[in-house]
Amino acid sequence: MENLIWLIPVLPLVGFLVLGLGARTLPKSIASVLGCTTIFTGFILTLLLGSGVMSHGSVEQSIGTWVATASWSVNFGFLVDPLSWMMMLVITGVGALIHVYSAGYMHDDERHNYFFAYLNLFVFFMLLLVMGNNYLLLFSGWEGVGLCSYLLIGFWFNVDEYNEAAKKAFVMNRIGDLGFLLGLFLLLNTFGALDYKGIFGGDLLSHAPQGVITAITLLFIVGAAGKSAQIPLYTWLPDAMAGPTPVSALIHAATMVTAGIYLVLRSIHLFELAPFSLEVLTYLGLATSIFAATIGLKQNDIKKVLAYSTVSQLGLMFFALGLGAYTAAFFHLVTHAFFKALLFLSAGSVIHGLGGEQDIRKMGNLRKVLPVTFIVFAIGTLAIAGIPPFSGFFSKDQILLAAYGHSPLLFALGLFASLLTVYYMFRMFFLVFYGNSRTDHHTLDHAHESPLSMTAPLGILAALSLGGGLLNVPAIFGGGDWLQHFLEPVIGKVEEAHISASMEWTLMAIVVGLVLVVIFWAYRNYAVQKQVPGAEADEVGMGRILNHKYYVDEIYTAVFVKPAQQLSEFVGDVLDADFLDGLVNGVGRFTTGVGKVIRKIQEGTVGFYLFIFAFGILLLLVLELFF
Amino acid sequence: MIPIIILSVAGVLSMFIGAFKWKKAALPVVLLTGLAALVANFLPENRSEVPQYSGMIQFDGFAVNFSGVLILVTLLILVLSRRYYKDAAEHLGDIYALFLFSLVGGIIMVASNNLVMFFVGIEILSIPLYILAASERNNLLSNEAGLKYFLLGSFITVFLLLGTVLVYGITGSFEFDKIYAFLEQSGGSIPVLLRMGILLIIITFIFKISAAPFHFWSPDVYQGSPAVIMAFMATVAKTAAFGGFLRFINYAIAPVSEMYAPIIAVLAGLTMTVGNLMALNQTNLKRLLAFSSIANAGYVLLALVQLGDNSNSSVLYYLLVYSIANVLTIGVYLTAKETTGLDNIEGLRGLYKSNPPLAFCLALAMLSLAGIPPLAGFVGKYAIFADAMQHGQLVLVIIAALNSAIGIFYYFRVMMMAFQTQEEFPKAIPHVVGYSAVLIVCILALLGLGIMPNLVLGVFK
Amino acid sequence: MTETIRMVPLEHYIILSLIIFSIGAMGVLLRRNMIVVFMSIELMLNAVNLLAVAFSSFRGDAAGQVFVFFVMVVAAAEVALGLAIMMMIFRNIRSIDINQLNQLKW
Amino acid sequence: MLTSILLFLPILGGLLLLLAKGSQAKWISFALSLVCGGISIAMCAGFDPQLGMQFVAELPWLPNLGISYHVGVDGISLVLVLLTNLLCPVIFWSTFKQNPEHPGLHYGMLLIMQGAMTGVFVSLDIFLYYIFWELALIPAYFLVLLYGAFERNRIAMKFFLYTLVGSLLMLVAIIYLSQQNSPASFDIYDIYGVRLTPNAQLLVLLAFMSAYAIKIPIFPFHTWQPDTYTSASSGTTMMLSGIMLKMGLYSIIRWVLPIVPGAVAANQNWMIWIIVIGVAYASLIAVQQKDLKRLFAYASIAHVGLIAAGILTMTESGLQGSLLQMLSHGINAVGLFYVCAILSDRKGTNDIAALGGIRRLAPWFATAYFVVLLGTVALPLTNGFVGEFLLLSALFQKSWVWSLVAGSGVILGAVYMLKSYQGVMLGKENNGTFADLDNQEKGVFLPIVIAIVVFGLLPSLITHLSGPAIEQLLQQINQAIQAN
Amino acid sequence: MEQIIFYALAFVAIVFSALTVGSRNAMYSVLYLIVTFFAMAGFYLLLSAEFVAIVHIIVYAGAIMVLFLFTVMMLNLNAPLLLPRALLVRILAVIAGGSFALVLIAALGKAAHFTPVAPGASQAVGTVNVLGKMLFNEFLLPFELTSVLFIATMVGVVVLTKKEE
Repeated sequence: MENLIWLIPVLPLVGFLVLGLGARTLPKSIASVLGCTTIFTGFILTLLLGSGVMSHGSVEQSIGTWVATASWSVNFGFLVDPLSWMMMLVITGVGALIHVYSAGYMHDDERHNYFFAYLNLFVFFMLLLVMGNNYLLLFSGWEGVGLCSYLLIGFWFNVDEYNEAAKKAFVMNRIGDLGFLLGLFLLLNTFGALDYKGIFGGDLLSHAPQGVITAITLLFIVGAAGKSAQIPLYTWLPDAMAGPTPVSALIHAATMVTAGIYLVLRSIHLFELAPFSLEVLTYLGLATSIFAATIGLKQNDIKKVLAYSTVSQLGLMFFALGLGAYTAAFFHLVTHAFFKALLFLSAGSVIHGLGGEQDIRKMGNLRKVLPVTFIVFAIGTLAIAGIPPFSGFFSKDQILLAAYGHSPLLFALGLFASLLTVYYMFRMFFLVFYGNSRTDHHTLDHAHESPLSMTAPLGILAALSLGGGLLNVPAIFGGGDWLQHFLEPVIGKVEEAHISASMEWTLMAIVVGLVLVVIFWAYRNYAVQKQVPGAEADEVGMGRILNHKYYVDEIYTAVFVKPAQQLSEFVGDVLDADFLDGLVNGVGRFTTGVGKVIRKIQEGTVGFYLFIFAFGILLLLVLELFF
Repeated sequence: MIPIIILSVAGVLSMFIGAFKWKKAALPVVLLTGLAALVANFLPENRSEVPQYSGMIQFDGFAVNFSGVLILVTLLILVLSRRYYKDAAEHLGDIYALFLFSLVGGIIMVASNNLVMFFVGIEILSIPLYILAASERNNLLSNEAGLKYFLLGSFITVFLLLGTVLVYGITGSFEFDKIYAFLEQSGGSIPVLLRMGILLIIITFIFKISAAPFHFWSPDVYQGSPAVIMAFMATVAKTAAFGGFLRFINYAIAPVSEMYAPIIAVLAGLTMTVGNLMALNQTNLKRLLAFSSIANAGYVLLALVQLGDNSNSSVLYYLLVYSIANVLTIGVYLTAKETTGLDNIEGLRGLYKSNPPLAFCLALAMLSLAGIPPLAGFVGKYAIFADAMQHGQLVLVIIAALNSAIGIFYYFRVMMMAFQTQEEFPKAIPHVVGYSAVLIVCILALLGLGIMPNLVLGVFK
Repeated sequence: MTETIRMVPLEHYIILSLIIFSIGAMGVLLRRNMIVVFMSIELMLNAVNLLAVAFSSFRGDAAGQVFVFFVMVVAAAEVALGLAIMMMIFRNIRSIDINQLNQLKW
Repeated sequence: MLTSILLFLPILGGLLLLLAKGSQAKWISFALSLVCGGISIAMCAGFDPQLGMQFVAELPWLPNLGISYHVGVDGISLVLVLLTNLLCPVIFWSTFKQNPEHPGLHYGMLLIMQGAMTGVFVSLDIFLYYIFWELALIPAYFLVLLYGAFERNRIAMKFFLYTLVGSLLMLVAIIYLSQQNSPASFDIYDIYGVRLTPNAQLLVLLAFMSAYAIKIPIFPFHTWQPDTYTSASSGTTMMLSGIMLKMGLYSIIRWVLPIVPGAVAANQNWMIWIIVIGVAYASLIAVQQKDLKRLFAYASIAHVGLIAAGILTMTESGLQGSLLQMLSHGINAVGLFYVCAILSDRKGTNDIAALGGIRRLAPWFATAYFVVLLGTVALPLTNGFVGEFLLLSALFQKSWVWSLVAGSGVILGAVYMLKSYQGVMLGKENNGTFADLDNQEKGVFLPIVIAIVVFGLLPSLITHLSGPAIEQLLQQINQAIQAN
Repeated sequence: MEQIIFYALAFVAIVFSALTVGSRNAMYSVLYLIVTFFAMAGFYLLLSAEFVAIVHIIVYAGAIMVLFLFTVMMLNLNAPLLLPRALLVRILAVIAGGSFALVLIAALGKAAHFTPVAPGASQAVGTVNVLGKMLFNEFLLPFELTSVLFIATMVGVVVLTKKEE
């Protein structure tokens, strides 16, 4: 089995090639089956790898050299350790489900086959990202998923707005990538290697100066902020909702955006040597979490709400990472993958059912029309809210506990962020499924529950959202912290702040209590009082600011984009064309100009020439005589 | 000496043929005798490493090689002249005779070993040229050219004579050897009058090679003269003048190089710059070539600043290549002029479309003049630059290099005209015997000498 | 004989011929009449001849005087040619002003 | 022997073609270039990276001047020989459709250019090298002059003159170098043996770099380039950007670094500063270009600037990366300009604003364009990545700021490339129809796309050829610096 | 005695050459020039170059000046035909000529030691005998070649001035 590791990423690649090249000839049914099969096979293979991982700690396979220079080299090598194995499971597992779901969701799209091709390609890159045994492969996957994200956001490319969103995503990612890349260079310079074994294997780390390590990790954070949509590079993610909903689920919720978390976890030994970077992570994550959550309060697009929630949850994960609660962060990553995928997909189901409607103000009271969706959506929302025994409860709880271990203030802020999340999630939930139906009749008549290919994955994901918490049941519930032990070979044993069991119970109670209060509050507002958010123009004060997302996009445009454009125009038109080229042309023109002037000396009358000759001779004579 | 005799006789013969109105025979006779002279020139009997005729003349390697170039180029031009004169000229025999006489003058210049001989040579070279320049009697431009050339030429001749007499007066001899010996003896301190004499002689050469500031005659004269005669002036006369100059420096005044070197260096830089700058905006092809010839004179002067082992061969090579490129250009120009009637470079417009080979000829000539490898013009420039560099003339070489860049501008402008493919060039170019042969010879020479420059560069070894 | 020659120092001959030479040069520059210009050139040639003969006599070397013959030959040839050119031009433009012909320029 | 065939086959063939008429010219030239491609592959197969110079031919040419016919390849030049001779058939093939006027002239010139460029890469005598250097320029000039789209007289002249000014200064330096040996010698090993004073080194460096900076072109000497690339026909532009500018980059490696390593080391600071600023500068300009070809032209300036900067770091990864990137840039440039060619064939314009929505109509074309684009923005696993990574890391080794500034060019690269793609291929269909690639066009793109992927996955194909040569070169440089 | 003759002749020569170039009328110029030539012949005699003196009279006064006179008369060139040159030009011309004299003479003055003359040189170099021998021995070749010069000139004059048929 260990020799077939390479098959796991290569299968989707093959899938991509076949689907891509045959996009116009393959029937849709075959294409979707093929697309799902490659991923599902990958999932099976990953599962089969499990025993190896459990018994050996990690399995590795190299299939050849990629880059070799005199001082360092990098292989096409795959490393499956607990961390990447879990990631692979999520990617192939959730990925397979979403593929299946897509078969239904995209069934009527004329470019259905391309969609599957791109999804397969994405999975390939994502697997490359997590499976590579070196940073260069990680970076390759990193860039590759960015590319797929670009392709899929702009999947419907005849809409210019979508194209802009796609471009924005790619470019913002690239900004982060540059930071990452610089970090890699520094890493390479410091350690002379890019493969994990080379860097972490020896005792190189202990010799490296702390300043350098801090610099490396900070640069990595820049990269992670780009990919995982953290402040200040988060603005692309909400826009990325332009893509088809399965894409949002797979890429912009479950997998790609968590690559930043993966990167930090992968480099955790570096981060541990750089407390400042960890601190940065903490506050960055926290800030993002709160910031995004507040925006989420006032969004009316079903996918946008989910997008901000994703940003917020990712912030929470970084928060956890910064606090040293690595397992909690990763745990949350996994559970988040489940319930956020679920949420997106069920949102997709809603959209699908309503023929493309995304505005929650135009929904309402859909629980009868879309019963299955309603249930799974409810599960997802409860999971994200952190109601026991849903998976979100366990993971979020561990994060908050870790925060408390650091300082009560952090705990409070973290709690605040998650309460905001609870509020806007339930706001959305109630607006969609409760209250009065605000859908126009025409749409409502055609509204329908989604086909089985879509609901089945929803069901499975719902089950996972429900039971995902079992992965790491904490001791106080009689669990064994399985995930934590499983990950220990990778992230090491972390000294967690010691909190007494009673304290733990208390905190848990507070959290759950407050969550319930907030849910009730939302229920009162939107299910009972049947409030409906008004038109955007009517918003005032804070509401207006939140609705406009703090005007961040506008600020970016004014501060970065516009000046850059103007600079570009200035440089291109004035500096380049007028000045530099003018200089070159000027030399030419000057020379010909001189030629034009001095040719007049050739005046035409022989008398004048005689004069010149006479004076020329005189001059030479004088020079010869007296000098 | 033999070629001088053959050519003089041939000249007289040609006159008689002309006088008997037997025009058709003139050119073949002239060409055959010219060929004979060329062969004779390289016969061992013609060579002599010691001065002959009481030290008047010396057909050593230098003289033979330069004479060879002179005769060869003259022959090429004579063949071309058939395209120009076809049937028109009433004095065809006389004109050919004048060509030959002038050539004789040139050979005397490059072979002379005595200032008197030298003076006679210069005059034999120049006087036929004055006549040839003015030979289109009814063409005012030709009149003007003749007048200017004559007036300025004789004005300068007077200075040559003054210089000669001053040199004679101080050294007591006209012979190069004795002058050389005198200068060597006197060491650093040369009498002022002698210096002035030498300077005046140098000035004459500066005039004859049309270098600044005594270049003013050449654009006007070249433009006004009939095209083949212009070609002759730009090539044979110039080569002869340079040959004479080189000989004078080599054999007579080499010991006082520190005296003349700075002057030549400054004038070289000045000449190439002036020539190139003034050529930039020219549209008349002959005038443009005149300025180009001024600029080229500047480059060659570079080699004269400090003579080294390779200087003679570099100069010879350069002049040969330059002459051939000029002949080629004029050859193409003759056709263009005949077809379009235009004197300026516009007359070449669209040549490529109707007559690709001619356009390529022009292109090769221009590329060679511009000094683009692998054509011979490049090797010529290289040889001279390398030579100058070896003698530490770095600044001058850089000036020359930048000047070559300016040169490219106008050479390419001419070439560009031929390759304006959207234009149609008028058709119908009647075939003239020998014309294509000359062009082919020129092309082969430009390519061949570019790839195997040692054919010429090695002759002084 | 030598004494006769030496009565006047060579310097004086030189100065004299240089003065005449300069006058000739001045004439070339001063006059627009072609024929006078030619004459000025003849004058300059004569100055050179005088110099040559003076050198020759003072040196007691005949070569200088032989050289004078060659100068005369050339002078004669040039005059003949010059006058021919002048005739030709006069026929064409009815003028012998040297600056009249100035079509060739720039 | 193989080297000489590779040199003279295309040059002689080209000369003959110049005089030929009729349309067989293109087939003849294509066949000849294919043969050359085959030969270059054969050379590659017979090449042992450990052995240094191979396929050497040496004949006395002008012994009295110290000039000989001396050619051969080492790992570094072999890469460029491969690039030239494998790309040329593709380029020739790509122009078939345009049916240029005077095919004999067109293809003859292309062939001569191919031979001359190969000559630049294989010459081991600096005089010979200079001759090929200039020889390559003449056909380029004629191609721009005869087949340019607009203002061709002016543009061709500027192109030629500007590049030549630099070359002439280089010629002066070459003469100077040759005369440091007594008797003068132009042989590479004698030139390498020359020891110069620091001042002389600096002057020689400046003279050489003036030629190369203009040829490559490096900011601020680039202003001839956008016009020339935009006006020239696509085949010409491909030759110019795909191969010709590599002459300059290669020459820095072959002639500048080993001859004046001390001066490079002393002056690399400001030189690299200028270059990396130029990278950002060109990228910035590219962002707002409205003409696709012009945009690619500026992109090219940015890309080659990075290569030049990498070379000047004189580090192993810089040199290795530069070679990889030269190769990739050649491949990608051909692809990009072929995109332009197809667009102007079909739509008669390269104006981005006038195009759009082509992707739906022509998926194959869109795919090919996109793959080339990916290579250009250096996406990992495409050919552009490894080279760019190595180059940036080489810059980083010297100063992180350079890496950052040059890296900002990478970001802008994504911006302008995607912008161009979006403008041309995406969005609303502007008008009418757009035929997808036919087989001939696919035949052009196929090798390009394959190369993009293959070299992305297996850069070692190149690095194992050039690695030992680069190491040896660096050793030589370091010894020279220490000796000073 | 010789000195007096020299200075008198020098005076004549200078004055008449100045008149030659200064006269407005070409006819007068020719006549003044003839006078100058005779003065020149006087110098030759003073320098014991009798043969040169005779040839000089024959060639210059006899042939060349007749040619000039003939041309002047034939073309009937009179004063009004000729425009005087601008004042500036005239001043410049005078300056140029004057500077020539000054510079050349200054050069003479600068010559610290002036010993071109071989003492005790042979006598009577100006005789026909000596000159003839030299001309037909040492200078035979240039002498012969001047024939080419003359033929060329002759042809030239014919080419340029012969009336067209």
